[in-house]
Amino acid sequence: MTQPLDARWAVLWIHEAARVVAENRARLIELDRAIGDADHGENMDRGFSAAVAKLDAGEAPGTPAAVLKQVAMTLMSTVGGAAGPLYGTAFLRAATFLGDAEEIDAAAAAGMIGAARDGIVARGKAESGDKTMVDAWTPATDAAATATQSGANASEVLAAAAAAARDGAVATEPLIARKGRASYLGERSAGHRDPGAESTALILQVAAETAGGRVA
Amino acid sequence: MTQPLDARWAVLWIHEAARVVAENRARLIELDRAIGDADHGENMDRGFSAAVAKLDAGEAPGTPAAVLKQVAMTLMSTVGGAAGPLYGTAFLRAATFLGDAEEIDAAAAAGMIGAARDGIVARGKAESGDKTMVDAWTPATDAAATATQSGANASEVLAAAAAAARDGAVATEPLIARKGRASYLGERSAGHRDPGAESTALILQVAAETAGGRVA
Amino acid sequence: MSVGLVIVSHSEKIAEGVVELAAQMAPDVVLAAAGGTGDGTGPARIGTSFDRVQAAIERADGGDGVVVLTDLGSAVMTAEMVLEFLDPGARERVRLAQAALVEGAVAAAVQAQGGSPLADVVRAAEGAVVSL
Amino acid sequence: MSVGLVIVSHSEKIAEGVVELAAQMAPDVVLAAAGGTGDGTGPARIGTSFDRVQAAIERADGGDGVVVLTDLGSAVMTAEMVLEFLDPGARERVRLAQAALVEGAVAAAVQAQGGSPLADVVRAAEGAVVSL
Ligand SMILES: Nc1ncnc2c1ncn2[C@@H]1O[C@H](COP(=O)(O)OP(=O)(O)O)[C@@H](O)[C@H]1O
Ligand SMILES: Nc1ncnc2c1ncn2[C@@H]1O[C@H](COP(=O)(O)OP(=O)(O)O)[C@@H](O)[C@H]1O
Ligand SMILES: [Mg+2]
Ligand SMILES: [Mg+2]
Ligand SMILES: [Mg+2]
Ligand SMILES: [Mg+2]
Repeated sequence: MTQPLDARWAVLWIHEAARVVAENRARLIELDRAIGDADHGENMDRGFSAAVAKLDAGEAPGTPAAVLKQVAMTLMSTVGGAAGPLYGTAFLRAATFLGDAEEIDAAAAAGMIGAARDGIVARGKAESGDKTMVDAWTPATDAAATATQSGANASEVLAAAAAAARDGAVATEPLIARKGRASYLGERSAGHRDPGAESTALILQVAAETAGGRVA
Repeated sequence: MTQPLDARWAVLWIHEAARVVAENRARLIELDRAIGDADHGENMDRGFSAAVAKLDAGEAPGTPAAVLKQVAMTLMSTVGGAAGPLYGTAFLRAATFLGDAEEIDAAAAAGMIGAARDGIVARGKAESGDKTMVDAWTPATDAAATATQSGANASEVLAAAAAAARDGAVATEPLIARKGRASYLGERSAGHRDPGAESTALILQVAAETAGGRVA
Repeated sequence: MSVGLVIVSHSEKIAEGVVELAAQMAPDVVLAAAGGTGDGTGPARIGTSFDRVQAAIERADGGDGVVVLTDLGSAVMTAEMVLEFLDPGARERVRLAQAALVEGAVAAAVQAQGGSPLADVVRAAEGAVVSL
Repeated sequence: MSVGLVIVSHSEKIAEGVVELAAQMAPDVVLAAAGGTGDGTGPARIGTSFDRVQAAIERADGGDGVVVLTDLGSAVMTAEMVLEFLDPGARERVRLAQAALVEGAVAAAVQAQGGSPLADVVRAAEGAVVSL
């Protein structure tokens, strides 16, 4: 049931990400309304729709890295909020990590997630516990590394990462934000899930699902 | 040749001030272009034209103070730059000082100028030497006080004040601005006359001239 | 109710822009723009208007207080002048914040949205860190 | 020539307003607004645009350097991202200032108008005092 994580998979992943983001648009907006400016769903939907339109319009890029690089550039240009440079950097660093590999194996899957996380940290300078998307990406990175070490295949690595991102997103709820707009709220930011951590969980979940893995 | 400094005189003064400000509009703009935002001539012209229009429209106020108070309110509402609250406060304080006197004698003339100066200082918090209109109003205040003490009449007091304001305005040229927009220029503000000190000199000059005094 | 904000700028566009930006995170806070000069029928000139500031303070004052943010020095002078003309009752509910206009307004708006009292909203404005 | 300025804001109105305000005291300085998102045909949304920031930096770069001022944190991230995509030659002439947007822009514009070098313009932006 697993499929090779090649350029075709990367395109499928982005298509599914766009679909799930669109489906969760209102929910992401509501999460952002509580502790931000109520646009994360709109920002993400706009960005991923544009990324899909771009992929569908041209000849499909030949490697996973080429797909992710094109997605990065499109997100950067179209999202309009913090998520633009953050996800833009994440996909760009993932692409750079993958290089010209035709297919992503378990180690590459884990490495790509870690590279994305490192890009987000470099861009936004948030630490773990600051109640940002980093709090989904960091556990995802750690889970992917652990899974790889215990011999999981690529799709199992993605499934482990997705499950950890989901837990990480839920775990942002009691936190007090220290980065991004939500930090303006101080203690009032506690009790709400971080929208960027939630969108991260969604996107990693469809990565795993399109790879044929089951997310726990 | 001197005339009583009553409400009619106050109206005449403002008319003449409006005329001389309009005449010097371009020059005040050029002074402000060098060390500011090139609008002092426009601001002052707009304010004094409005003050004249207001005086001409209604029944003339019955006391010098009532005239000056109306002028103050009009300047405040129409000037649009720093000169608005500054001259607005100056005329308001002068009016308050004069109370319900029908006519301004030498002591009242000196007191009115000092009250205007104090209002400008309270509003703008500039000190002498900061290269602002205070550097015209302070010598004018001192000269008026000295003239009063040596027995000058009201028109002579105004003439002494006007001459001192003129010298004070010229003396702003080498100064480095420490208040107002010109302070952004730092040392580059030296070598230019302060526009507000110049407009002060013009307005006090016509005060003296309309009172029948000769400005030295 | 909550504390209201008045955004005084020499530029009408800046004042309106700050209001639209801050409103995103503070939908229930009254944010009143007082930008540019209001004279004539043409576009507002660059400058500040006593009348616009006065009207904006009235709009923003719902009884819980008003924080006034300003851009350059002459905007401060205009605002102080307006304050002197307020009724004593209204006057004591109005504070001038010494804050970066855009950054302070967003921080203050979020604080006001949370229902904080006047002094805390002023503190949020004045403590706002500039970006980076 | 002189150092150019780029004004990055989440609001198109703020960016344009800051440009008009700073231009008054710096008529010879290139001031480029990069406000709002530039997508679609409707009015710009609130947000920042990689493409607008990139284009504004190109406009402002006359060879003597560019100072970029930003409002909120995500504007900083967008600007930093754009900087990473500049040619190394252009990149070394561009500085991000950690300054209050409106107040810093006016101070920086006046400094640039006086012909000061890049580092001094950055310093003017970052040292600008907020009003009062
Ligand atoms: N400095 C940062 N580091 C990491 N993530 C951040 C940072 N700032 C914001 N975020 C993430 O971005 C999300 C908000 O994205 P979005 O609403 O699209 O942008 P904006 O806040 O500009 O409106 C937050 O929920 C958070 O996860
Ligand atoms: N804080 C201050 N105290 C006293 N006078 C000041 C102050 N700030 C500005 N001025 C005066 O105002 C004049 C500029 O007036 P104007 O050009 O009408 O206002 P703006 O600077 O707002 O454009 C200056 O030349 C100076 O004399
Ligand atoms: Mg948002
Ligand atoms: Mg946003
Ligand atoms: Mg001026
Ligand atoms: Mg002006």
